[in-house]
Amino acid sequence: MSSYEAYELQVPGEAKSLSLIRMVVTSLAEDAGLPQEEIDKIEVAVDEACTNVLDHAYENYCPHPPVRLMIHSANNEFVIDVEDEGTHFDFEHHKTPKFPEHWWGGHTRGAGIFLIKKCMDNVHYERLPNEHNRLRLIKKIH
Amino acid sequence: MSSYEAYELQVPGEAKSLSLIRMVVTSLAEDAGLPQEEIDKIEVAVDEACTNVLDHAYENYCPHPPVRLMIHSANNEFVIDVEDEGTHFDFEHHKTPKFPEHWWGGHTRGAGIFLIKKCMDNVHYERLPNEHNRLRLIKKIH
Amino acid sequence: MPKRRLDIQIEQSDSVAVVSLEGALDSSNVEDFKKTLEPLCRLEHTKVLLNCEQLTYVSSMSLGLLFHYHRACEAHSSQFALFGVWERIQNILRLLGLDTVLNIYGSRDEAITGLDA
Amino acid sequence: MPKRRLDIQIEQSDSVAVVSLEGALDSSNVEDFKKTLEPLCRLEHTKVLLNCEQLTYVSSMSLGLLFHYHRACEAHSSQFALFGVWERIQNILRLLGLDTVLNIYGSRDEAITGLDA
Ligand SMILES: Nc1ncnc2c1ncn2[C@@H]1O[C@H](COP(=O)(O)OP(=O)(O)O)[C@@H](O)[C@H]1O
Ligand SMILES: Nc1ncnc2c1ncn2[C@@H]1O[C@H](COP(=O)(O)OP(=O)(O)O)[C@@H](O)[C@H]1O
Repeated sequence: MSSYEAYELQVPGEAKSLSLIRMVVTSLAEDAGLPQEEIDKIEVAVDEACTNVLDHAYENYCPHPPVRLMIHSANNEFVIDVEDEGTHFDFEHHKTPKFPEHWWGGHTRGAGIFLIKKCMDNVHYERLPNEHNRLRLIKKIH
Repeated sequence: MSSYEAYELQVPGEAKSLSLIRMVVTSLAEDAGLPQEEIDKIEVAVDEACTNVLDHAYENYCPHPPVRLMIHSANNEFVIDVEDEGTHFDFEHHKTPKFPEHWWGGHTRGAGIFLIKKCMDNVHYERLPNEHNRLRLIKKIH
Repeated sequence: MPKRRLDIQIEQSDSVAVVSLEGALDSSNVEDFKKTLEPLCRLEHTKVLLNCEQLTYVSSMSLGLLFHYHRACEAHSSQFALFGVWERIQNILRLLGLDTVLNIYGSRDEAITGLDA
Repeated sequence: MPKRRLDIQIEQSDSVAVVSLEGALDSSNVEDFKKTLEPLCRLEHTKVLLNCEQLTYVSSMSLGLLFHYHRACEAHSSQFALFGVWERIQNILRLLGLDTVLNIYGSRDEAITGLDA
Protein backbone atom coordinates (compact mmCIF):
# COMPACT_ATOMS: atom_id res chain seq x y z
CA MET A 1 0.00 0.00 0.00
CA SER A 2 2.50 2.59 -1.11
CA SER A 3 0.07 5.01 -2.77
CA TYR A 4 -3.56 5.69 -2.04
CA GLU A 5 -5.41 2.42 -2.28
CA ALA A 6 -8.43 1.78 -0.12
CA TYR A 7 -9.80 -1.46 1.23
CA GLU A 8 -13.42 -1.61 2.33
CA LEU A 9 -15.11 -4.09 4.59
CA GLN A 10 -18.79 -4.03 5.45
CA VAL A 11 -20.08 -6.49 8.02
CA PRO A 12 -23.32 -7.17 9.88
CA GLY A 13 -23.52 -4.95 12.99
CA GLU A 14 -23.13 -7.90 15.35
CA ALA A 15 -20.46 -8.91 17.82
CA LYS A 16 -19.68 -12.03 15.81
CA SER A 17 -18.23 -9.74 13.11
CA LEU A 18 -15.50 -8.46 15.43
CA SER A 19 -13.03 -11.28 14.86
CA LEU A 20 -13.23 -10.85 11.07
CA ILE A 21 -12.72 -7.11 11.44
CA ARG A 22 -9.65 -7.64 13.63
CA MET A 23 -8.26 -10.20 11.21
CA VAL A 24 -8.64 -7.95 8.17
CA VAL A 25 -7.27 -4.83 9.82
CA THR A 26 -4.25 -6.54 11.39
CA SER A 27 -3.46 -8.26 8.11
CA LEU A 28 -3.47 -4.93 6.24
CA ALA A 29 -1.42 -3.29 9.00
CA GLU A 30 1.12 -6.07 8.53
CA ASP A 31 1.18 -5.46 4.78
CA ALA A 32 1.75 -1.77 5.49
CA GLY A 33 4.97 -2.78 7.23
CA LEU A 34 3.95 -1.72 10.74
CA PRO A 35 5.79 -3.42 13.63
CA GLN A 36 3.90 -6.05 15.62
CA GLU A 37 3.57 -3.81 18.68
CA GLU A 38 1.77 -1.16 16.63
CA ILE A 39 -0.39 -3.78 14.92
CA ASP A 40 -1.46 -4.99 18.36
CA LYS A 41 -2.49 -1.46 19.32
CA ILE A 42 -4.42 -0.96 16.09
CA GLU A 43 -6.25 -4.22 16.77
CA VAL A 44 -7.31 -2.94 20.19
CA ALA A 45 -8.43 0.47 18.90
CA VAL A 46 -10.47 -0.98 16.04
CA ASP A 47 -12.10 -3.63 18.21
CA GLU A 48 -13.03 -1.05 20.87
CA ALA A 49 -14.33 1.37 18.24
CA CYS A 50 -16.54 -1.26 16.60
CA THR A 51 -17.73 -2.58 19.96
CA ASN A 52 -18.82 0.97 20.81
CA VAL A 53 -20.79 1.20 17.59
CA LEU A 54 -22.61 -2.05 18.35
CA ASP A 55 -23.25 -1.27 22.03
CA HIS A 56 -23.91 2.47 21.91
CA ALA A 57 -24.51 3.87 18.42
CA TYR A 58 -26.78 0.90 17.61
CA GLU A 59 -28.25 0.49 21.10
CA ASN A 60 -31.76 1.43 19.96
CA TYR A 61 -31.60 -0.12 16.50
CA CYS A 62 -33.18 -3.46 15.75
CA PRO A 63 -31.88 -5.06 13.66
CA HIS A 64 -28.49 -3.41 13.81
CA PRO A 65 -27.36 -1.69 10.60
CA PRO A 66 -24.01 -2.83 9.18
CA VAL A 67 -20.61 -1.47 10.18
CA ARG A 68 -18.31 -0.29 7.44
CA LEU A 69 -14.55 0.02 7.57
CA MET A 70 -12.32 1.79 5.09
CA ILE A 71 -8.62 1.15 5.40
CA HIS A 72 -5.84 2.83 3.47
CA SER A 73 -2.26 4.00 3.73
CA ALA A 74 -1.19 7.40 2.47
CA ASN A 75 1.50 9.93 3.37
CA ASN A 76 3.05 7.58 5.90
CA GLU A 77 -0.22 7.10 7.72
CA PHE A 78 -2.23 3.95 8.16
CA VAL A 79 -5.84 5.08 8.36
CA ILE A 80 -8.91 3.14 9.46
CA ASP A 81 -12.34 4.73 9.15
CA VAL A 82 -15.09 3.09 11.17
CA GLU A 83 -18.44 4.19 9.82
CA ASP A 84 -21.82 3.59 11.44
CA GLU A 85 -25.43 4.53 10.70
CA GLY A 86 -26.44 4.99 14.32
CA THR A 87 -26.73 7.63 17.02
CA HIS A 88 -24.23 10.45 16.99
CA PHE A 89 -22.51 11.38 20.25
CA ASP A 90 -20.27 14.12 21.56
CA PHE A 91 -16.88 12.49 21.19
CA GLU A 92 -14.91 15.74 21.59
CA HIS A 93 -16.33 16.44 25.02
CA HIS A 94 -16.16 12.91 26.32
CA LYS A 95 -13.89 12.83 29.37
CA THR A 96 -11.96 9.60 29.75
CA PRO A 97 -11.53 8.35 33.31
CA LYS A 98 -8.20 8.02 35.17
CA PHE A 99 -6.75 4.55 35.58
CA PRO A 100 -6.47 2.60 37.80
CA GLU A 101 -8.60 4.95 39.96
CA HIS A 102 -11.62 4.27 37.72
CA TRP A 103 -11.70 0.63 38.82
CA TRP A 104 -11.87 1.52 42.52
CA GLY A 105 -15.32 2.96 41.87
CA GLY A 106 -16.61 -0.49 41.00
CA HIS A 107 -16.91 0.27 37.29
CA THR A 108 -16.30 -2.52 34.85
CA ARG A 109 -16.81 -0.49 31.66
CA GLY A 110 -15.57 2.87 30.44
CA ALA A 111 -12.10 2.05 29.14
CA GLY A 112 -12.87 1.91 25.41
CA ILE A 113 -12.29 5.47 24.27
CA PHE A 114 -9.30 5.77 26.60
CA LEU A 115 -7.69 2.76 24.93
CA ILE A 116 -8.58 3.99 21.44
CA LYS A 117 -6.80 7.29 22.12
CA LYS A 118 -3.82 5.62 23.82
CA CYS A 119 -3.36 3.12 21.00
CA MET A 120 -3.58 5.48 18.01
CA ASP A 121 -1.62 8.57 17.04
CA ASN A 122 -4.70 10.53 15.99
CA VAL A 123 -8.43 10.04 16.37
CA HIS A 124 -11.27 12.10 14.84
CA TYR A 125 -15.00 11.57 15.07
CA GLU A 126 -17.46 13.34 12.83
CA ARG A 127 -20.95 13.32 11.39
CA LEU A 128 -20.91 12.79 7.62
CA PRO A 129 -23.28 14.49 5.14
CA ASN A 130 -25.05 11.12 4.65
CA GLU A 131 -25.86 11.14 8.41
CA HIS A 132 -23.41 8.37 9.12
CA ASN A 133 -20.83 8.76 11.84
CA ARG A 134 -17.17 8.23 11.13
CA LEU A 135 -14.43 7.54 13.62
CA ARG A 136 -11.07 8.02 11.89
CA LEU A 137 -8.16 6.17 13.51
CA ILE A 138 -4.67 7.15 12.38
CA LYS A 139 -1.35 5.41 12.99
CA LYS A 140 1.89 6.95 11.73
CA ILE A 141 4.13 4.69 9.66
CA HIS A 142 7.80 5.47 10.37
CA MET B 1 -24.93 -16.58 9.31
CA SER B 2 -28.29 -18.21 9.81
CA SER B 3 -30.46 -15.62 8.07
CA TYR B 4 -29.65 -13.22 5.25
CA GLU B 5 -26.64 -11.19 6.31
CA ALA B 6 -24.17 -9.96 3.74
CA TYR B 7 -20.48 -9.25 4.11
CA GLU B 8 -18.79 -6.99 1.59
CA LEU B 9 -15.14 -6.67 0.79
CA GLN B 10 -13.71 -4.25 -1.75
CA VAL B 11 -10.01 -4.45 -2.53
CA PRO B 12 -7.58 -2.89 -5.01
CA GLY B 13 -7.61 -4.83 -8.28
CA GLU B 14 -4.10 -6.17 -7.74
CA ALA B 15 -2.69 -9.64 -7.19
CA LYS B 16 -1.49 -8.67 -3.70
CA SER B 17 -5.18 -8.51 -2.67
CA LEU B 18 -5.71 -12.22 -3.35
CA SER B 19 -4.44 -13.50 0.00
CA LEU B 20 -6.77 -11.17 1.92
CA ILE B 21 -9.69 -12.26 -0.26
CA ARG B 22 -8.94 -15.93 0.39
CA MET B 23 -8.57 -15.30 4.12
CA VAL B 24 -11.90 -13.48 4.41
CA VAL B 25 -13.87 -15.94 2.30
CA THR B 26 -12.49 -19.06 3.99
CA SER B 27 -13.11 -17.54 7.41
CA LEU B 28 -16.75 -16.84 6.55
CA ALA B 29 -17.14 -20.30 5.02
CA GLU B 30 -15.88 -21.72 8.30
CA ASP B 31 -18.40 -19.61 10.24
CA ALA B 32 -21.11 -20.95 7.94
CA GLY B 33 -20.24 -24.42 9.21
CA LEU B 34 -18.94 -25.81 5.93
CA PRO B 35 -16.54 -28.77 6.19
CA GLN B 36 -12.84 -28.12 5.54
CA GLU B 37 -12.89 -29.94 2.21
CA GLU B 38 -15.61 -27.63 0.89
CA ILE B 39 -13.85 -24.56 2.31
CA ASP B 40 -10.74 -25.58 0.39
CA LYS B 41 -12.75 -25.77 -2.84
CA ILE B 42 -14.35 -22.39 -2.23
CA GLU B 43 -10.89 -20.93 -1.69
CA VAL B 44 -9.79 -22.26 -5.07
CA ALA B 45 -12.88 -21.03 -6.91
CA VAL B 46 -12.72 -17.53 -5.45
CA ASP B 47 -8.98 -17.19 -6.05
CA GLU B 48 -9.35 -18.34 -9.67
CA ALA B 49 -12.33 -16.05 -10.24
CA CYS B 50 -10.51 -13.00 -8.88
CA THR B 51 -7.33 -13.86 -10.75
CA ASN B 52 -9.39 -13.93 -13.95
CA VAL B 53 -10.78 -10.49 -13.21
CA LEU B 54 -7.27 -9.08 -12.73
CA ASP B 55 -5.73 -10.85 -15.74
CA HIS B 56 -8.59 -10.72 -18.22
CA ALA B 57 -11.43 -8.36 -17.30
CA TYR B 58 -8.87 -5.69 -16.26
CA GLU B 59 -6.26 -6.53 -18.92
CA ASN B 60 -6.67 -3.18 -20.67
CA TYR B 61 -7.33 -1.07 -17.57
CA CYS B 62 -4.63 1.06 -16.01
CA PRO B 63 -4.86 1.45 -13.11
CA HIS B 64 -7.04 -1.55 -12.35
CA PRO B 65 -10.44 -0.78 -10.84
CA PRO B 66 -11.23 -2.46 -7.50
CA VAL B 67 -12.71 -5.93 -7.09
CA ARG B 68 -15.75 -6.29 -4.90
CA LEU B 69 -16.96 -9.40 -3.13
CA MET B 70 -20.31 -9.93 -1.49
CA ILE B 71 -20.65 -12.99 0.70
CA HIS B 72 -23.78 -14.29 2.34
CA SER B 73 -25.56 -17.44 3.42
CA ALA B 74 -29.23 -17.97 2.76
CA ASN B 75 -31.50 -20.94 2.17
CA ASN B 76 -28.70 -23.39 2.86
CA GLU B 77 -26.45 -21.81 0.29
CA PHE B 78 -23.13 -20.08 0.81
CA VAL B 79 -22.95 -17.46 -1.93
CA ILE B 80 -19.96 -15.41 -3.09
CA ASP B 81 -20.47 -12.69 -5.69
CA VAL B 82 -17.32 -11.48 -7.41
CA GLU B 83 -18.00 -8.16 -9.06
CA ASP B 84 -15.72 -6.34 -11.50
CA GLU B 85 -15.88 -3.14 -13.53
CA GLY B 86 -14.00 -4.52 -16.52
CA THR B 87 -14.55 -6.24 -19.88
CA HIS B 88 -17.52 -8.57 -20.16
CA PHE B 89 -16.96 -11.97 -21.75
CA ASP B 90 -19.05 -14.86 -22.95
CA PHE B 91 -18.89 -17.15 -19.95
CA GLU B 92 -21.80 -19.38 -21.03
CA HIS B 93 -20.13 -20.37 -24.30
CA HIS B 94 -16.65 -20.82 -22.88
CA LYS B 95 -15.58 -24.43 -23.46
CA THR B 96 -13.34 -25.78 -20.72
CA PRO B 97 -10.53 -28.08 -21.89
CA LYS B 98 -10.17 -31.78 -21.04
CA PHE B 99 -7.60 -32.74 -18.44
CA PRO B 100 -4.92 -34.03 -18.45
CA GLU B 101 -5.01 -33.90 -22.29
CA HIS B 102 -4.87 -30.09 -22.17
CA TRP B 103 -1.35 -30.22 -20.72
CA TRP B 104 -0.01 -32.38 -23.57
CA GLY B 105 -0.56 -29.43 -25.88
CA GLY B 106 2.05 -27.44 -23.99
CA HIS B 107 -0.48 -25.11 -22.39
CA THR B 108 0.27 -23.81 -18.92
CA ARG B 109 -2.92 -21.77 -18.50
CA GLY B 110 -6.59 -22.47 -19.11
CA ALA B 111 -7.60 -24.36 -15.96
CA GLY B 112 -9.28 -21.52 -14.06
CA ILE B 113 -12.89 -21.76 -15.19
CA PHE B 114 -12.69 -25.55 -15.16
CA LEU B 115 -11.64 -25.46 -11.49
CA ILE B 116 -14.27 -22.86 -10.61
CA LYS B 117 -17.02 -25.09 -12.02
CA LYS B 118 -15.60 -28.25 -10.43
CA CYS B 119 -15.25 -26.64 -7.02
CA MET B 120 -18.67 -24.99 -6.73
CA ASP B 121 -22.20 -26.36 -6.93
CA ASN B 122 -23.50 -23.54 -9.12
CA VAL B 123 -21.87 -20.74 -11.08
CA HIS B 124 -23.55 -17.83 -12.89
CA TYR B 125 -21.98 -14.94 -14.72
CA GLU B 126 -23.91 -11.87 -15.74
CA ARG B 127 -23.73 -8.22 -16.75
CA LEU B 128 -25.35 -5.97 -14.16
CA PRO B 129 -27.37 -2.83 -14.95
CA ASN B 130 -24.48 -0.71 -13.61
CA GLU B 131 -22.25 -2.28 -16.32
CA HIS B 132 -20.34 -4.31 -13.77
CA ASN B 133 -19.88 -8.03 -14.25
CA ARG B 134 -20.86 -10.46 -11.54
CA LEU B 135 -19.72 -14.03 -11.15
CA ARG B 136 -21.93 -15.74 -8.58
CA LEU B 137 -20.41 -18.78 -6.91
CA ILE B 138 -22.74 -21.02 -4.92
CA LYS B 139 -21.94 -23.81 -2.47
CA LYS B 140 -24.73 -25.83 -0.89
CA ILE B 141 -24.69 -26.13 2.89
CA HIS B 142 -25.93 -29.55 3.95
CA MET C 1 -19.28 -27.38 13.50
CA PRO C 2 -17.85 -23.91 13.13
CA LYS C 3 -14.58 -23.53 15.02
CA ARG C 4 -15.31 -21.49 18.13
CA ARG C 5 -13.34 -18.33 18.70
CA LEU C 6 -13.08 -18.86 22.45
CA ASP C 7 -12.76 -22.14 24.26
CA ILE C 8 -13.23 -22.16 28.01
CA GLN C 9 -12.09 -25.12 30.12
CA ILE C 10 -12.47 -25.45 33.89
CA GLU C 11 -10.39 -27.68 36.15
CA GLN C 12 -11.63 -27.61 39.70
CA SER C 13 -10.15 -29.27 42.78
CA ASP C 14 -10.61 -28.69 46.51
CA SER C 15 -9.06 -25.28 46.78
CA VAL C 16 -8.02 -24.37 43.24
CA ALA C 17 -10.12 -23.57 40.17
CA VAL C 18 -8.27 -23.02 36.90
CA VAL C 19 -10.12 -21.46 34.01
CA SER C 20 -8.24 -21.90 30.73
CA LEU C 21 -9.11 -19.54 27.91
CA GLU C 22 -8.16 -20.38 24.34
CA GLY C 23 -8.75 -17.85 21.58
CA ALA C 24 -10.04 -14.29 21.63
CA LEU C 25 -12.22 -12.88 24.39
CA ASP C 26 -14.32 -10.08 22.90
CA SER C 27 -17.87 -8.81 23.16
CA SER C 28 -19.18 -11.81 21.19
CA ASN C 29 -18.32 -14.21 24.00
CA VAL C 30 -17.98 -12.07 27.15
CA GLU C 31 -21.24 -13.57 28.42
CA ASP C 32 -19.74 -17.07 28.32
CA PHE C 33 -16.79 -15.74 30.27
CA LYS C 34 -19.04 -14.13 32.89
CA LYS C 35 -21.14 -17.25 33.27
CA THR C 36 -17.98 -19.24 33.94
CA LEU C 37 -16.28 -16.83 36.33
CA GLU C 38 -19.16 -15.57 38.44
CA PRO C 39 -19.97 -18.80 40.31
CA LEU C 40 -16.26 -19.50 40.83
CA CYS C 41 -15.74 -16.07 42.39
CA ARG C 42 -18.41 -16.88 44.98
CA LEU C 43 -16.53 -19.94 46.28
CA GLU C 44 -14.88 -19.66 49.71
CA HIS C 45 -11.16 -20.20 50.33
CA THR C 46 -10.39 -20.92 46.69
CA LYS C 47 -7.61 -19.88 44.36
CA VAL C 48 -9.33 -18.84 41.14
CA LEU C 49 -6.70 -18.87 38.41
CA LEU C 50 -7.14 -17.61 34.87
CA ASN C 51 -4.88 -19.54 32.51
CA CYS C 52 -4.11 -17.04 29.73
CA GLU C 53 -1.43 -19.06 27.95
CA GLN C 54 -3.64 -19.53 24.88
CA LEU C 55 -5.50 -16.25 25.13
CA THR C 56 -4.75 -14.16 22.04
CA TYR C 57 -6.93 -11.12 22.61
CA VAL C 58 -9.05 -9.50 25.34
CA SER C 59 -11.24 -6.45 24.88
CA SER C 60 -11.73 -3.79 27.55
CA MET C 61 -15.16 -5.11 28.46
CA SER C 62 -13.57 -8.27 29.85
CA LEU C 63 -10.51 -6.58 31.28
CA GLY C 64 -12.84 -4.37 33.28
CA LEU C 65 -14.36 -7.46 34.89
CA LEU C 66 -11.04 -8.73 36.20
CA PHE C 67 -10.73 -6.31 39.11
CA HIS C 68 -14.36 -6.97 39.93
CA TYR C 69 -13.59 -10.71 40.14
CA HIS C 70 -10.46 -9.94 42.15
CA ARG C 71 -12.54 -8.13 44.75
CA ALA C 72 -15.31 -10.71 44.72
CA CYS C 73 -12.74 -13.41 45.51
CA GLU C 74 -11.28 -11.33 48.33
CA ALA C 75 -14.75 -10.87 49.80
CA HIS C 76 -15.07 -14.67 49.96
CA SER C 77 -11.62 -15.23 51.50
CA SER C 78 -10.52 -16.47 48.10
CA GLN C 79 -7.81 -15.24 45.76
CA PHE C 80 -7.86 -14.36 42.10
CA ALA C 81 -4.87 -14.47 39.74
CA LEU C 82 -3.87 -14.61 36.09
CA PHE C 83 -0.96 -16.56 34.64
CA GLY C 84 0.69 -16.97 31.24
CA VAL C 85 -0.48 -13.59 29.98
CA TRP C 86 0.89 -12.67 26.55
CA GLU C 87 3.02 -9.55 26.32
CA ARG C 88 0.45 -7.84 24.04
CA ILE C 89 -2.22 -8.27 26.70
CA GLN C 90 0.15 -7.25 29.52
CA ASN C 91 0.65 -3.99 27.61
CA ILE C 92 -3.07 -3.27 27.76
CA LEU C 93 -3.28 -4.26 31.42
CA ARG C 94 -0.51 -1.72 32.07
CA LEU C 95 -2.32 1.03 30.14
CA LEU C 96 -5.35 0.47 32.35
CA GLY C 97 -3.34 0.24 35.59
CA LEU C 98 -4.60 -3.29 36.10
CA ASP C 99 -1.06 -4.63 36.41
CA THR C 100 -0.84 -2.86 39.78
CA VAL C 101 -4.08 -4.20 41.23
CA LEU C 102 -4.24 -7.78 39.93
CA ASN C 103 -2.15 -10.83 40.79
CA ILE C 104 -0.28 -11.76 37.63
CA TYR C 105 2.13 -14.71 37.45
CA GLY C 106 4.24 -16.37 34.81
CA SER C 107 3.03 -19.92 35.25
CA ARG C 108 0.41 -21.96 37.06
CA ASP C 109 2.93 -23.16 39.64
CA GLU C 110 4.16 -19.66 40.29
CA ALA C 111 0.57 -18.54 40.79
CA ILE C 112 -0.24 -21.31 43.27
CA THR C 113 2.99 -20.78 45.20
CA GLY C 114 2.79 -16.99 44.97
CA LEU C 115 -0.73 -16.80 46.34
CA ASP C 116 0.24 -19.00 49.29
CA ALA C 117 2.97 -16.61 50.34
CA MET D 1 9.41 -5.56 6.74
CA PRO D 2 6.02 -6.93 5.75
CA LYS D 3 5.85 -10.69 6.18
CA ARG D 4 6.07 -12.25 2.74
CA ARG D 5 3.31 -14.59 1.68
CA LEU D 6 5.69 -16.97 -0.10
CA ASP D 7 9.19 -17.88 0.96
CA ILE D 8 11.36 -19.72 -1.54
CA GLN D 9 14.53 -21.50 -0.41
CA ILE D 10 16.94 -23.38 -2.68
CA GLU D 11 19.38 -26.09 -1.58
CA GLN D 12 21.58 -27.21 -4.41
CA SER D 13 24.15 -29.99 -4.47
CA ASP D 14 25.83 -31.93 -7.30
CA SER D 15 22.84 -33.73 -8.65
CA VAL D 16 19.93 -32.59 -6.52
CA ALA D 17 18.22 -29.21 -6.28
CA VAL D 18 15.51 -28.83 -3.66
CA VAL D 19 13.19 -25.84 -3.85
CA SER D 20 11.24 -25.34 -0.62
CA LEU D 21 8.08 -23.28 -0.82
CA GLU D 22 6.56 -21.83 2.33
CA GLY D 23 3.22 -20.05 2.16
CA ALA D 24 0.78 -19.51 -0.67
CA LEU D 25 1.74 -19.57 -4.35
CA ASP D 26 -0.72 -17.37 -6.23
CA SER D 27 -0.59 -14.85 -9.05
CA SER D 28 1.07 -12.28 -6.79
CA ASN D 29 4.27 -14.31 -6.60
CA VAL D 30 4.16 -16.71 -9.57
CA GLU D 31 6.96 -14.68 -11.20
CA ASP D 32 9.28 -15.37 -8.24
CA PHE D 33 8.45 -19.04 -8.60
CA LYS D 34 9.21 -18.99 -12.34
CA LYS D 35 12.50 -17.15 -11.85
CA THR D 36 13.56 -19.81 -9.36
CA LEU D 37 12.46 -22.86 -11.31
CA GLU D 38 13.40 -21.99 -14.88
CA PRO D 39 17.19 -22.05 -14.50
CA LEU D 40 17.01 -25.22 -12.41
CA CYS D 41 14.99 -26.98 -15.10
CA ARG D 42 17.78 -26.30 -17.61
CA LEU D 43 20.39 -28.17 -15.55
CA GLU D 44 21.56 -31.56 -16.86
CA HIS D 45 21.30 -34.81 -14.92
CA THR D 46 19.71 -33.18 -11.91
CA LYS D 47 16.86 -34.12 -9.64
CA VAL D 48 14.76 -31.02 -9.26
CA LEU D 49 12.58 -31.48 -6.18
CA LEU D 50 9.78 -29.22 -5.04
CA ASN D 51 9.42 -29.36 -1.27
CA CYS D 52 5.72 -28.66 -0.70
CA GLU D 53 5.63 -29.49 3.02
CA GLN D 54 4.93 -25.85 3.95
CA LEU D 55 2.97 -24.95 0.84
CA THR D 56 -0.56 -23.98 1.86
CA TYR D 57 -2.07 -22.95 -1.47
CA VAL D 58 -1.31 -23.10 -5.21
CA SER D 59 -3.38 -21.44 -7.92
CA SER D 60 -3.91 -22.98 -11.36
CA MET D 61 -1.42 -20.61 -12.97
CA SER D 62 1.40 -22.29 -11.06
CA LEU D 63 -0.02 -25.81 -11.28
CA GLY D 64 -0.04 -25.42 -15.06
CA LEU D 65 3.70 -24.76 -14.98
CA LEU D 66 4.51 -28.00 -13.21
CA PHE D 67 4.06 -30.29 -16.22
CA HIS D 68 6.04 -27.79 -18.28
CA TYR D 69 8.92 -28.07 -15.78
CA HIS D 70 8.53 -31.83 -15.75
CA ARG D 71 9.07 -31.96 -19.50
CA ALA D 72 11.87 -29.39 -19.44
CA CYS D 73 13.73 -31.57 -16.94
CA GLU D 74 13.21 -34.67 -19.07
CA ALA D 75 14.60 -32.81 -22.09
CA HIS D 76 17.80 -32.18 -20.09
CA SER D 77 18.12 -35.76 -18.84
CA SER D 78 16.96 -34.48 -15.47
CA GLN D 79 13.99 -35.39 -13.32
CA PHE D 80 11.31 -33.31 -11.68
CA ALA D 81 9.29 -34.28 -8.61
CA LEU D 82 7.14 -32.92 -5.80
CA PHE D 83 7.11 -34.13 -2.23
CA GLY D 84 5.16 -33.38 0.94
CA VAL D 85 2.09 -32.15 -0.94
CA TRP D 86 -0.86 -31.33 1.31
CA GLU D 87 -4.05 -33.27 0.74
CA ARG D 88 -5.94 -30.12 -0.29
CA ILE D 89 -3.43 -29.49 -3.07
CA GLN D 90 -3.37 -33.15 -4.09
CA ASN D 91 -7.12 -32.86 -4.59
CA ILE D 92 -6.60 -30.07 -7.12
CA LEU D 93 -3.78 -31.96 -8.85
CA ARG D 94 -6.20 -34.85 -9.25
CA LEU D 95 -8.95 -32.64 -10.70
CA LEU D 96 -6.47 -31.44 -13.32
CA GLY D 97 -5.10 -34.93 -14.04
CA LEU D 98 -1.65 -33.77 -12.92
CA ASP D 99 -1.41 -36.61 -10.40
CA THR D 100 -1.05 -39.01 -13.35
CA VAL D 101 1.70 -37.13 -15.16
CA LEU D 102 3.90 -35.76 -12.35
CA ASN D 103 6.22 -37.54 -9.93
CA ILE D 104 4.72 -37.04 -6.49
CA TYR D 105 6.32 -38.49 -3.34
CA GLY D 106 5.60 -38.40 0.36
CA SER D 107 9.01 -37.24 1.55
CA ARG D 108 12.34 -35.96 0.30
CA ASP D 109 13.99 -39.35 0.82
CA GLU D 110 11.21 -41.16 -1.00
CA ALA D 111 11.59 -38.73 -3.89
CA ILE D 112 15.37 -39.22 -4.16
CA THR D 113 15.08 -43.00 -3.89
CA GLY D 114 12.03 -43.18 -6.13
CA LEU D 115 13.58 -41.19 -8.96
CA ASP D 116 16.66 -43.44 -8.88
CA ALA D 117 14.59 -46.54 -9.47
N1 LIG E 1 -19.85 5.05 18.84
C1 LIG E 1 -20.54 5.57 19.88
N2 LIG E 1 -21.79 6.04 19.71
C2 LIG E 1 -22.48 6.56 20.74
N3 LIG E 1 -22.00 6.66 21.98
C3 LIG E 1 -20.76 6.22 22.24
C4 LIG E 1 -19.96 5.66 21.20
N4 LIG E 1 -18.77 5.34 21.74
C5 LIG E 1 -18.82 5.66 23.02
N5 LIG E 1 -20.01 6.20 23.34
C6 LIG E 1 -20.39 6.71 24.69
O1 LIG E 1 -19.19 6.96 25.42
C7 LIG E 1 -19.14 6.17 26.61
C8 LIG E 1 -17.73 5.72 26.89
O2 LIG E 1 -17.31 4.77 25.92
P1 LIG E 1 -16.09 3.80 26.22
O3 LIG E 1 -14.98 4.61 26.78
O4 LIG E 1 -15.80 3.04 24.98
O5 LIG E 1 -16.58 2.83 27.36
P2 LIG E 1 -17.77 1.77 27.37
O6 LIG E 1 -18.16 1.49 25.96
O7 LIG E 1 -17.20 0.59 28.06
O8 LIG E 1 -18.87 2.43 28.15
C9 LIG E 1 -20.11 5.04 26.36
O9 LIG E 1 -20.63 4.52 27.54
C10 LIG E 1 -21.18 5.70 25.50
O10 LIG E 1 -22.09 6.42 26.30
N1 LIG F 1 -13.43 -12.47 -15.75
C1 LIG F 1 -13.09 -12.60 -17.05
N2 LIG F 1 -13.20 -11.54 -17.88
C2 LIG F 1 -12.87 -11.67 -19.16
N3 LIG F 1 -12.41 -12.80 -19.72
C3 LIG F 1 -12.27 -13.88 -18.95
C4 LIG F 1 -12.61 -13.84 -17.57
N4 LIG F 1 -12.38 -15.08 -17.07
C5 LIG F 1 -11.93 -15.83 -18.06
N5 LIG F 1 -11.86 -15.14 -19.21
C6 LIG F 1 -11.46 -15.70 -20.53
O1 LIG F 1 -11.58 -17.11 -20.47
C7 LIG F 1 -10.33 -17.76 -20.69
C8 LIG F 1 -10.20 -19.01 -19.84
O2 LIG F 1 -10.08 -18.64 -18.48
P1 LIG F 1 -9.49 -19.67 -17.43
O3 LIG F 1 -10.13 -20.99 -17.63
O4 LIG F 1 -9.63 -19.08 -16.09
O5 LIG F 1 -7.96 -19.85 -17.80
P2 LIG F 1 -6.79 -18.76 -17.82
O6 LIG F 1 -7.22 -17.59 -17.01
O7 LIG F 1 -5.64 -19.48 -17.21
O8 LIG F 1 -6.58 -18.42 -19.26
C9 LIG F 1 -9.30 -16.69 -20.39
O9 LIG F 1 -8.09 -16.92 -21.09
C10 LIG F 1 -9.99 -15.42 -20.83
O10 LIG F 1 -9.89 -15.26 -22.22
